[in-house]
Amino acid sequence: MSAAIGNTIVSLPDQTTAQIPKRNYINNEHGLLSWLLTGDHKRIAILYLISITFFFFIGGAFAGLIRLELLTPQPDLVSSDTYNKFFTMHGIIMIFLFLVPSVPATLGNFLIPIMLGAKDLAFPKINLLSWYLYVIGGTLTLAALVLGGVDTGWTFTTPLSTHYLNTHVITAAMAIFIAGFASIFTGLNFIVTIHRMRCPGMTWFRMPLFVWAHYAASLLMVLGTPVLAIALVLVALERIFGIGVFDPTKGGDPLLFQHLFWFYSHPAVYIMILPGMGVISEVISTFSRKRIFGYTAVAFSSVAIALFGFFVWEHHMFIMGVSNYSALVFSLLTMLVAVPSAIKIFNWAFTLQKGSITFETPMLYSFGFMGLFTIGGLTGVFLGSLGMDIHLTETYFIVAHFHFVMVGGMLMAFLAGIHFWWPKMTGRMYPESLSKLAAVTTFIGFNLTFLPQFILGYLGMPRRYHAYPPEFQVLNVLSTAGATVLGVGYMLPMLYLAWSLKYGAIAGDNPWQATGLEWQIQSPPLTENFTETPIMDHEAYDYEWLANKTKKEVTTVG
Amino acid sequence: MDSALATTDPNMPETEVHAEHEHVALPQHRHHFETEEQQREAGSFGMWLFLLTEIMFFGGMFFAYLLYRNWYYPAFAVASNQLSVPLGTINTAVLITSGFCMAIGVWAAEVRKKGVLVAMLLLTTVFGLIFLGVKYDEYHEKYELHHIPGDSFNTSMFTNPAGYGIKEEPLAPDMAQKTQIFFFLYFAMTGMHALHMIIGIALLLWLTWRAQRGDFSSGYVAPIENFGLYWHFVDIVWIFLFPLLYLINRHPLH
Amino acid sequence: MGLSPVLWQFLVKWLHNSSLFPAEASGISPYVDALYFFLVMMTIVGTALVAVLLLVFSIRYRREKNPVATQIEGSTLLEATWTIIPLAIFLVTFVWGALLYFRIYNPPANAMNIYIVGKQWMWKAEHPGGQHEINALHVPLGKPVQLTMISQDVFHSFSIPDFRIKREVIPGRYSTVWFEATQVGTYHLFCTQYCGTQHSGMVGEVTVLTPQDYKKWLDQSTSGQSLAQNGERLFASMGCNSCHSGTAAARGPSLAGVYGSKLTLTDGSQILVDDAYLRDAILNPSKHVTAGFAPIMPTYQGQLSEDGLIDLVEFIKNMQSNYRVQQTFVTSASGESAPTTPPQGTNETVNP
Amino acid sequence: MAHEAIHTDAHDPLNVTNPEHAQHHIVTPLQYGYVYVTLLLFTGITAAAAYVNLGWANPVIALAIACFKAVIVILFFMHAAYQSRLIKMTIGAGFFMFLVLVTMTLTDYISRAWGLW
Repeated sequence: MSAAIGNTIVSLPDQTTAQIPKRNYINNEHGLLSWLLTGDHKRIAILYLISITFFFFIGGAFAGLIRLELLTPQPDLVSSDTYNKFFTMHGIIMIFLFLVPSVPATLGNFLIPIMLGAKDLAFPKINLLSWYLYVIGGTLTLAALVLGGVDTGWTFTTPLSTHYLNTHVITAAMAIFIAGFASIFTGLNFIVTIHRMRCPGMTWFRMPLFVWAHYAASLLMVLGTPVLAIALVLVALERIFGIGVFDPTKGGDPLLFQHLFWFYSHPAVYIMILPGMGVISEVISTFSRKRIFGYTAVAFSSVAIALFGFFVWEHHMFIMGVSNYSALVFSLLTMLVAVPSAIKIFNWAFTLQKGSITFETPMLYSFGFMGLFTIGGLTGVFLGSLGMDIHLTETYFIVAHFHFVMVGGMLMAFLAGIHFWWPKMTGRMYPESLSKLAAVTTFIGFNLTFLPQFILGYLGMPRRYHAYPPEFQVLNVLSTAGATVLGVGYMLPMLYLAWSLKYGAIAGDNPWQATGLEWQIQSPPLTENFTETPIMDHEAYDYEWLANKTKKEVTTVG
Repeated sequence: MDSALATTDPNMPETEVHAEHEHVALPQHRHHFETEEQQREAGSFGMWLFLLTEIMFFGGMFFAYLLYRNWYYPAFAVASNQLSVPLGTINTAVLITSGFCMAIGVWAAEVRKKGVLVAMLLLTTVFGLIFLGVKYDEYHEKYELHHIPGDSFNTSMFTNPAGYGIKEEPLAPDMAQKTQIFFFLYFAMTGMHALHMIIGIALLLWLTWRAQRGDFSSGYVAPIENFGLYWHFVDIVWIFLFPLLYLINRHPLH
Repeated sequence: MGLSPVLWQFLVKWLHNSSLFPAEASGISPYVDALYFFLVMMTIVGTALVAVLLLVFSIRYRREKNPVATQIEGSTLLEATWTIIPLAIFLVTFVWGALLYFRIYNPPANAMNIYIVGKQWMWKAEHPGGQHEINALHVPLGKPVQLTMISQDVFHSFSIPDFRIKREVIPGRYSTVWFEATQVGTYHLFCTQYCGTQHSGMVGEVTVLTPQDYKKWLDQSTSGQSLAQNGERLFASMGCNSCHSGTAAARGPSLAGVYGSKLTLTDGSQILVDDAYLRDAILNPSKHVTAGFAPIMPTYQGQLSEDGLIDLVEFIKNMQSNYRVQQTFVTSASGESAPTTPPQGTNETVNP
Repeated sequence: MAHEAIHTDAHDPLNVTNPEHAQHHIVTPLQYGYVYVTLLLFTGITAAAAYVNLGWANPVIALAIACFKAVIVILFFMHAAYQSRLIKMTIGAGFFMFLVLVTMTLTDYISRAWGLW
């Protein structure tokens, strides 16, 4: 191990002698069935990783088609029916089948038990069930797609979805219902695990912030998702029986659906972003060799976001005819929920102060996250502000805003996390310069795609439009060009990560010299993670402890 | 690797007990828990969290009920009066009895009385089935009266109660239409409740089979306890549904 | 706004001419744009701050420069700073936004009213004088215009970006929005709430005319019958006049002058009679039984289109006396048309 | 191996569980019997009370009785009375979130009729 001061902390074992550990979770058992019936959280994480990547590329393909159609103002590539099906599928797949399970079901599943010093999640069988539910949900979504598509938009607005469309709404609603239970079970598993499976010495305030973030997100999954489930059940029943709890001509209130839908779907935004924030905490700390600035504030801000996240859903309905008085209440609460995010951003930034910073790929993605999430978060304030919301909502401004948060934020964090833990998950490194190139490409492509959309939004271009006035074309062309770059940025990791599985350098236990428990075990880990139950005798992100430990090893070895 | 197949539990994929965990006494102990106490607490905590999601699941419908009851109170009152209070009360008692049997069953498992446990599980099932039978009867009556929401829904009983021999104030036609919302909520809520009971009964039969095989006679009672929580939760939902749906306005106003 | 008016004008013009900014064509636009620029500044400053922090720390504390990190627990003072300052800014935004919201959604009392009906997939505008337009709206310059909007099927959303207004058009309930056009020209009208297949085809043009041109346009495009006149015919043909005849023996309450008054219902509650109330009273009469009357009115749900309802509402709104109701009743029996003006000495102003 | 350092040979298995874990409490059939009779009794009362005209108090009484019944089911049939604080907080959180759903949504429905100001 080279101790020379360079511009990297990556320390790989001597490649001539190093090898992947003989026994690990990947080769513990062989055969497809051993994967499909596994209870091992790490194998389930891999199953999830494969399936969400699959759906990400399907969702991404739809995004590409949408951008291609919008290259010209005329509705020339596809018919408007098809276009509507495109953005509906893009939304449903990206939200319910990619973003919601992305970090929690892959990285969270893989890492939470290890970070807590546990052998597995509390309910391995339910964990596996959760993946099967996800697969069933995904299959139903694909079925809805193959049978002819859905054109409700991912929001299922009533009475459009209940009485005015004859596409496969029920199939899609069932898919989301079932995928929702996958998410509930993941969240439930995490909460129980975090409460009950911590190793000796692992107090709440010694847990990595990644775990805190997942704890907060899990609370949202468990409490929010069932409300979406019942809203979708009512939509399905209303379609089947033709009755009208959401139909004004029969005495129902269409806004009731909006309330129930957004009661989940707003917190869902935090389900998507919180785990990403957890990833950023780990990465920033590791590559600046410093404990997170104000650990407690960052930990509690996760919980605060989760809590406040439940009180703001009506800001999706400000112009929909809700009471002005309650709009005031919800607008005020929306402003409050923005504060914990600001705390996080500045705490991360100050973590760098007096650090010893290196710029490996995960760190580049994290910097990207911080910049883009700041823009995404602050443009959210525009939409939380009542008067501004009137002009901006339902335009491309809101499209740009939530893509900054979801794609600029969550997807960047997801990629940061994948690159960060890839050596742990597979035991191998990816090509560093290529991955840096991908990170930069993604960042540039992202900004080119979505910055013009803010301007389009203020100009008034409505979302979900198949054709648009010709004066908006220049900005749309820029956006489509950006999407192409972005597409390349996402393809690259696919290729080199796959390549690295066979040809990547052997990573060793702790290539980043990180402090988490997961880095103290072999890569890839054993099936039961630890040979013996670890005892946590130091704070999270304690780099002095790590230095002492390394020194001790060096002296005992030679 | 030393591994012994744990014989009893089809519930878990992990059936290995590793050599380094020799302090593990019971075969049903999962390898990844340190102690049985931890396993038991995790199990019951998990079950409670699941019930939390169930509260929110029914919560959405309860809110819809609250809203429309306030908007269309006359329709709700009259429609509610078409439900049978005797049947509803009997059914409540039946369900409480079923819950009581379940509770005794949990006790029997805890004190390791296999015979009592099996008997109680069977009684719980029987009372659950009686409840569903009565519910079916009530549904059937509504079907015959065309009170199932949908195209065949008929409001004439509410606009012209005298013609049906019912002592009610006639509703204006627009308000009478709103009885459909009541019946929709009635069927959605009791239907969702019945669905939970059907799932519960399926689980009960499986647990009964395992109980008589002796799975729960050696101090391992977590499945029985956790199922008990589920079954009692279903009871609680009904405890609220009964007054809300059956007893909106049973007293003569005039 | 902090900027001098000249600079402001220059900025807005320049941005608009480079197709980066919508026209400021309504009275409310400058207010919306002011908040927008404030928020844009906030975003730029906030993002720049984060970017500068990242950049400066990355350069100063990179590994080559600073091989050993100094561990810092945190700083309550600093954390309090970046809790309180954003909070203060967000609260300012909240108050500012709330004030703007009520300005946009509270029409002034003197606003002229135009009805909008949204349906899959077109906008129908109905002027009180009976002028109908599809996917177009003509409005006069410099006069507050209130839109009373309703959807016949699903949610739509009525948006004129250059006026900075937008409001959801809801099935089953009137919603309103208002504006005052300040610039002659044609502007885009969009449906911004996804409403099915031809959502992107549900667009139109708003034409702002000078008051003189507007009057000319009104005269040219009249269909001969005002909304109230249509409503009157409907009132007679639906048989409304048989109960709401305004006579002492009538089974329904007199409707003359009822608009804008406070009604007492059978349950003792008081309610203000506005457009929304009138519409709902026609469709769900049993919810709104006036004190002293029996709940015998049938529902007209499914029998009247939204256009018909608008006609009726407009008729009742403008109904100052029961004279014409009674005349219609008489003349419709005799098959003649009612005289338009009451003869001298009749009870023209009986209502309170 | 690298990870040896954080392990110690002696570990106390009790240490890993919830420090406040309660001794498992067994409720006796007699207690269940009392609860059962109470539940039946209150079912009767709630049905009977519905036939007496008490005005606004009718739904309040019906709900109060339902809540009481639910509480004793939770406390005794579901053993919540003998559970750890965590479980009690979980139950509380469930009802709290339900109330959030109801009250926050009601802010819209109640004030909608107030109109513009």
